[in-house]
Amino acid sequence: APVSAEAILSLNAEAATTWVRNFNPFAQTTSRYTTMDFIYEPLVVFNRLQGGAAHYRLAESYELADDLMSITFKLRDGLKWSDGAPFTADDVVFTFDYIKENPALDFISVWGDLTSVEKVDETSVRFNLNKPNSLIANTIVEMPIVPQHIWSEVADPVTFANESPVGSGPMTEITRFTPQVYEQCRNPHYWDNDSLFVDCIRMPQLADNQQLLGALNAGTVEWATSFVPDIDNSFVSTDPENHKYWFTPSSLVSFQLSFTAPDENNRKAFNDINFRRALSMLIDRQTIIDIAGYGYPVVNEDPSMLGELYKAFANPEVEAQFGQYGRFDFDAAIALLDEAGYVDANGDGLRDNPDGTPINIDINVPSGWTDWIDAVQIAMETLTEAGLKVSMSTPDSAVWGADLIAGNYSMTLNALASASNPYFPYRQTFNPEDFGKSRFAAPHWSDERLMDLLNTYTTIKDADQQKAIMDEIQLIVAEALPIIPVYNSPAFFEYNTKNFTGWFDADNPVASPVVSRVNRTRLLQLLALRPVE
Amino acid sequence: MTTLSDQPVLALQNVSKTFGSKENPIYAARDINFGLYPGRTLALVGESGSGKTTVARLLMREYIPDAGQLTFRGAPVQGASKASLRAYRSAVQMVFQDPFSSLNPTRTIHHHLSRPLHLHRPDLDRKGREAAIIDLLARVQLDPARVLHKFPHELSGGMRQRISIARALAVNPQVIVADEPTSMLDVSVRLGILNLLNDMKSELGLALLYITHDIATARFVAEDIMVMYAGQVVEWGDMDSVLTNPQHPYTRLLLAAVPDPDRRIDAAAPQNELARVEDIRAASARVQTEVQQIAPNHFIRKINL
Amino acid sequence: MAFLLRRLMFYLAAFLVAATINFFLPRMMPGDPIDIMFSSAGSSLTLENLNALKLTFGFIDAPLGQQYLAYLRSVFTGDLGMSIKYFPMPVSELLGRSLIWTVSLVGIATVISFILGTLLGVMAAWKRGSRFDSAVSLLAIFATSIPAVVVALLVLFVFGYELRWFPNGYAADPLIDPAFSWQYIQSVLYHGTLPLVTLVFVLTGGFLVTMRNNMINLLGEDYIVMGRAKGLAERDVMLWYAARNALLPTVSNLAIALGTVLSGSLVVEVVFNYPGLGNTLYQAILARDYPVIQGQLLIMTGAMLVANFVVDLSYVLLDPRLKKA
Amino acid sequence: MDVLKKLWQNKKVLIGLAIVGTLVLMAIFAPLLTEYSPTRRVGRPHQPPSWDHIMGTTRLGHDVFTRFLYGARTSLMVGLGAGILITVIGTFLGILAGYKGGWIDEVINFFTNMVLVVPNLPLLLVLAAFIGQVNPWVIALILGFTSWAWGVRVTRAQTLSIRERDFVKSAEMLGEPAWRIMLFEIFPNLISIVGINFIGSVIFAVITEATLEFLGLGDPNTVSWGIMLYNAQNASALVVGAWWDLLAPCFGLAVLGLGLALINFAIDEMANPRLRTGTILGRWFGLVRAGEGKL
Amino acid sequence: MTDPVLSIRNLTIDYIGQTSDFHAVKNVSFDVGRGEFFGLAGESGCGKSTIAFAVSRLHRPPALIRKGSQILLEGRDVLQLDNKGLRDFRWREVAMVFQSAMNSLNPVLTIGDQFHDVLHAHAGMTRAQSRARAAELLALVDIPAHRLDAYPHQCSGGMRQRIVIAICLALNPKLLIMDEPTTALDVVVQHEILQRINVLRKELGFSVLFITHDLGLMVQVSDRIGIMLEGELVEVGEAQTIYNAPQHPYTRRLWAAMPRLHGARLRQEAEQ
Ligand SMILES: Nc1ncnc2c1ncn2[C@@H]1O[C@H](COP(=O)(O)OP(=O)(O)OP(=O)(O)O)[C@@H](O)[C@H]1O
Ligand SMILES: Nc1ncnc2c1ncn2[C@@H]1O[C@H](COP(=O)(O)OP(=O)(O)OP(=O)(O)O)[C@@H](O)[C@H]1O
Ligand SMILES: [Mg+2]
Ligand SMILES: [Mg+2]
Ligand code: NI
Repeated sequence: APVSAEAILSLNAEAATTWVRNFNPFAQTTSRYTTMDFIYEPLVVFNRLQGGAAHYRLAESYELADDLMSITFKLRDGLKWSDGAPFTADDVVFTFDYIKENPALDFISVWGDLTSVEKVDETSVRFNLNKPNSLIANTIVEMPIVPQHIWSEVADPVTFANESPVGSGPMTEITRFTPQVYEQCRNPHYWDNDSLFVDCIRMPQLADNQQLLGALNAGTVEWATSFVPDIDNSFVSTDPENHKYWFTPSSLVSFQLSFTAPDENNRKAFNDINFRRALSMLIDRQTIIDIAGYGYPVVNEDPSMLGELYKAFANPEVEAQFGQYGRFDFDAAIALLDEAGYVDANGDGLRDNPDGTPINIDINVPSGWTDWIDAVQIAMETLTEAGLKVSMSTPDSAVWGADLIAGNYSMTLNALASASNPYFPYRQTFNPEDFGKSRFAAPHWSDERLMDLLNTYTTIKDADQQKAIMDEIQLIVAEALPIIPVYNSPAFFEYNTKNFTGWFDADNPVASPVVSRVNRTRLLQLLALRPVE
Repeated sequence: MTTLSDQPVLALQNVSKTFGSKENPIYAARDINFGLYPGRTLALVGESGSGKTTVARLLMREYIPDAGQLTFRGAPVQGASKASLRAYRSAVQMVFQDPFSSLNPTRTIHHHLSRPLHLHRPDLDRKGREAAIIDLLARVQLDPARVLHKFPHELSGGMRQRISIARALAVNPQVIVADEPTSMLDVSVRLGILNLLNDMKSELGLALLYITHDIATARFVAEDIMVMYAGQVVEWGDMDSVLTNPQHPYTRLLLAAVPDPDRRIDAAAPQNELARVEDIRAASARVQTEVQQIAPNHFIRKINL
Repeated sequence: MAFLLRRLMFYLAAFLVAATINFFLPRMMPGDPIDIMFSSAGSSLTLENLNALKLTFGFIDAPLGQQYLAYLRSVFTGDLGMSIKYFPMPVSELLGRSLIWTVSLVGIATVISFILGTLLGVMAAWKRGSRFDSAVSLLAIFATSIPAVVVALLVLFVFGYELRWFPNGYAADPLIDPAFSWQYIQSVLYHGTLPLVTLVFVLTGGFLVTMRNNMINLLGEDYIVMGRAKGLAERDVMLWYAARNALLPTVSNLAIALGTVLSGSLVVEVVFNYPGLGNTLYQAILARDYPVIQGQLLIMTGAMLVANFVVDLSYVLLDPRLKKA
Repeated sequence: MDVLKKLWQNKKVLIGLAIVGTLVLMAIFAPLLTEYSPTRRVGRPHQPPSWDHIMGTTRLGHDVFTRFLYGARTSLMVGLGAGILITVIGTFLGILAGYKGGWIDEVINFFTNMVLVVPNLPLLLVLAAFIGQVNPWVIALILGFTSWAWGVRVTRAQTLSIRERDFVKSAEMLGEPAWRIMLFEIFPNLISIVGINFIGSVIFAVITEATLEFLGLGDPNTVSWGIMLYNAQNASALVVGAWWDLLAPCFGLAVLGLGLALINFAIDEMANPRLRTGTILGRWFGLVRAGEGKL
Repeated sequence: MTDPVLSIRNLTIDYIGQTSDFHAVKNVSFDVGRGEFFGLAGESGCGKSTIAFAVSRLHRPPALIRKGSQILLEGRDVLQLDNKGLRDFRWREVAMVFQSAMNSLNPVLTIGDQFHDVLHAHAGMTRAQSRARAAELLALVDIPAHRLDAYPHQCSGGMRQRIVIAICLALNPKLLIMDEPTTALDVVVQHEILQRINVLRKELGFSVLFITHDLGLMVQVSDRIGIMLEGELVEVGEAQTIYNAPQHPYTRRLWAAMPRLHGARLRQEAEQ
């Protein structure tokens, strides 16, 4: 049991009804969410808040070849695994060869971009690419590096639970594990032990947001990423001194129309830019944010869909030319619909296609995603008022996902994860190769010019050239308005300053402190914490 | 037991019925023989569980005999078709013991009387049926206007039993089986029912099987009597002959035990049967095939005590 | 004993039917269960990755009959597969964890409410028509007619949120390691109070009304009048003559009541986030964790069957008339 | 007739009927009782009760009272629909099994006991989840087809005892066809059991529908008390202090349940006079207290 | 009668109803002498059981024994007893046999237990003592002692009724009330039991209040008879007197309606 003198930080990164001892870093959905970063440290951490700046961790540097066809990572000297064994380039090569042999482990499909991985010397590894890619480092560092001397013995890495992990990160020792709580403590061989002031992290099991809120208020969780209703009243007010939060804009939530909708009449309307623009102007984004989102999200009225999150990349032309289509303007929308011929053809009080065929929009939302359901219900109010026939269906999330992948829906609300560069969301959404494979490409809309630009973007090193390409991409998207941005949902971050200081916040925006498992910079936050004596 | 020259309407011939399992059989009826004659009443007496109701049910074809046969007007009634079953049903009717449970508490008297007419008198139209109902009620001495639309619980026990009889009569039966029809009634109304049955018998020429454990009432209504014990008829014949000259020990035992206001219970009379209850019972329960004739119309099963 | 043997046969048959339904249920539903199974992995896995995973898990399309046989075999060997959500935990272990909580929660709640309801019912019937009877039976009607959800939410609201007397989740303080220590037991009791109170509230009324009605029906029986005529103390007649006999139909109803108890406990567990079977089932349903759902239904049915059998056994013990048979 | 008169004299029935009647009227005349629509925002989120919104507003800004009224419609209709279905199936199978006996009885009885043994709610939960996005009617249907067992059991037991009564025998001996005996001779004697079964099933259906919806397995498009509970719970109504959001549907369910339970209790008393108390015992206690007599 | 064991005076019992009361027993007075076999006859529902219950004060609501009624047992008014007094009085002074043998024994207790609870409650006997006493009592009614371990359902109807009688005699009561004790039995057993009661009565000297609707039986066993009609006692007298020379028309009607085993099938008066 932990001694009281130790600095123990309680955090919650996942909701669960019981803890299962699984620290397999390749099992993304089933291993504990504190596996990445805390047990398996990344080579490099890219900081989205600082324009993608690199924080070198296990690697002390990396070098992209001039032809962008390979990248070489240089590891720090004297790195050790938590069992004391040396951490070398062999482990890196082993890991990548390992996931090539076991494709089920390659959860980021990194081998889609690689041709081979080779050891240059004891501390250097070169990754050879199959095409030029200036952003490949972002992908490669997402893959955890595992110790060869352990994993080469593992019979079935897919089902391996890795109950007592040997890792490279700061918190590798599992000192306690019960279905209700587990603790990870300091790695005795951690290379950066001097910067680490937290001795242990403790993860109490919490099943849902309500419980988590209780734990936050009770002080039994000090670092959390969870939706909290009416946070000023329900959390901050219970201890204004120490209870704090900082929400930063994150994934983009947008209304999406299927350009390949099964209903022919709907398809006609959806393929008409005027209809899409009118639809966009009918969405009362602020009300949705205020009511469905408790005011937490950041409105996204950017027709090029970048918004506040990628402010640094924004092209001012977009706002000037197409800005009005991203904003709620009921009258303008009505006018546009009327003008484009979307009027009531058969006297049922509902707008029809210009050719008189009926439009019948069914908005799909996964069942149980209540904030989205609320958002849709609010949107439906204005859409209905404008004379459109809309309804809502709430299929099971799996069915919903499958429908989105297949483009087999009429309208939906969809989310797109944030990234360090807008290149990623654009590519995820508009790459025709992903149609039928990924729900992020749900609209099934693409554009040749756009794809050309995206393809060249990663082959260019020059920043100005990149900016010019990004500017043009934005204009193309904003003009076509293939998706209707609504808001960027916040990355939730609640914390307690009673026992630890050094939290990142609006005044100290070093990096995103969100403790979710997809945020690599949570490692930086952990290292920045200092116990209050 | 063909004591009378003319043919019985309904007869059981060597009928047996056994219940229970192979290892543990209950002989409810054993080699029963008797016939029912128009205008005559046969009383079936015996203690509880002796098999009286089983006999009634055999007659009503609710039970199928394990052995022997049931004859109706001399012809065996067996595996009958639907039509002949219906004919049989309209010829043989039953009056039950408990006047409350034999009438459906949720239906009016009218229903109880019109259903049998519906089923067995297809010749009648609505009017005819109504007339027939009135007629039936008059027959059992009830005022149609007062009872027709009442529910059973609104009538007294005697009235209910009259309804039961009227219902049985509705189908124009030739045989009526009455299973303890008065045992649940008050003393003062019992007689009315018994008289009614007697009248029916003579007026309509019905054959009547009267089942009871009360020998005194049996004597009141029946010409013939059968005494049953453990599924066997142990003594049978002319009522007076049997009662005045009982030969079978069990019959004597039964007669000795019947409450008799003319005899004090402590007047420990020559009731030697009552002193040997267990012996008599055990002996009477044994199967006996041999029959002994006492008088022209008086028989017993032989018994060894 | 023949009675018990017959019941045993019934339970076996019932279990088989339940297991069969359980097998076909997901297969009758639209959609590929395998795809749905991995939907929780959905967004972060690529399609290739998913297919690779499926292969690794050995999801090959076998003929239905073959699948069914394999399923039956695994059911009877207690191998319920592995949870998708809590991979690689075997379903049996996952359920085993929650089973303890449900069994104790449901068990204690049933015992308490049974005793409480029965006693109150006995007393109400004995003093039929008195103020006590009116008050108690009215309360009972009230308690039985309110949905368990409503009771649970209200209890949680009042005692968990407003008064803050009791915790609003968990079966025990997570910081205390499970052990046979007073501290842990105390914590378990403390955490179990609200769910228990809710269940007891919901259940007691039913037992009370049944017992009261059974009792009243018995009070006219000759043997009870004889008990009173014997000059025994009222309480003895009430307990040993009336209640003892009125208990028999109540006990045979207990088996059916257990289904209600289990349903009630599901809701209560969800509301109070109690880590029992009901909550596990609920979470599994939300996550479409097929193996867990299937295993869960089977275990619940099995538990019901066992409980029923226990009830049958105790019935035989309570009713001397059955012993001979 | 007689039955109705007896019912009318029962205080419990009167209160129960008053409660249920009020709710039914409120549901029927919902559009007259409120100016709002149950699915449109009419105010700011989570406003406490006021003159404009006598039960406050929901997180989305819907009027709680309006949703309460329209929700009553759903609850009542599902309760009635499922109740009828459950009762019809249960009564039919119960009479059939009880009267026919033999293998029909064996089969029906086996499945009845079987269904009784499978815990109901978990099964419903799984069914609802598999079917997905179930609207109240589907819920009523599933309820109807999974919850008849209790009805069969009591009906069968009662039929078994009625079958032994002489009036059934006498109908048989008259040659009444079996269906007529079941329908016209036995069924009328089961009215109170059927009534209890029906009301009990309605209570069960109302509760279960609300529970399923509360657990998130309902269709969020519907306006019902269960969905209200679900939404309130999701909006953390308790945590943020919007008690009215949660209490309104709770109140509805509790009151409806109570009303129906009172009616059920009264039918029970009617069917079984021994259970009756009320005025008679009141008078009795009064006389004893007045020294008019003793036991 | 000089020294009655039981004297009932002006007994009035109502069943309280919703609006009006049902007068089940109307101002009934009679005595039962020491060692006497007193028969109370009358048709179903005339109030016989109601009187029997009142004597042991076994009524439950809504029955109400009206004020002014007196039930004197050896001069002591039973209606004035308090709870404790009542408990002591019951069974010690008045024991009771009920109508149905099937139902008057508690089905879940052994015969021995049912002896024991009486003997324990009133005489404070231990199990062993009560067992010995119970065996003695069973011997009186010709039942072997090993039956003490049996449950009621394991005994036949007649046996059960004899067991009940044995239990009744446990405390040597002064009065034994028998409310249609043999209705469910067949005549042979009935005869046997009544004869035994008669013998025991003579041996032990208790009085019997015997209730039945079987008039023949009544006359056969009783010393004196009371005839009831709709809550009223219409005629009381020596059994033979009432049988041979009934005064009240109702009594006469009753006799008239009774078929006979010997002689004329009905008495002459029968031909209405
Ligand atoms: N359906 C049945 N199944 C099994 N045993 C039966 C059945 N019917 C009657 N018996 C048994 O057969 C025997 C004769 O019964 P039955 O009813 O004919 O007697 P009973 O003379 O009519 O008696 P009671 O005077 O009590 O009506 C009894 O031992 C009874 O238990
Ligand atoms: N609990 C009661 N409530 C109302 N009326 C009752 C109650 N008990 C008995 N009665 C009525 O009181 C009258 C006398 O009943 P009691 O039981 O004393 O009759 P009885 O002479 O013993 O009849 P039986 O020969 O049928 O036993 C009956 O008319 C009966 O309907
Ligand atoms: Mg019989
Ligand atoms: Mg009586
Ligand atoms: Ni008799």
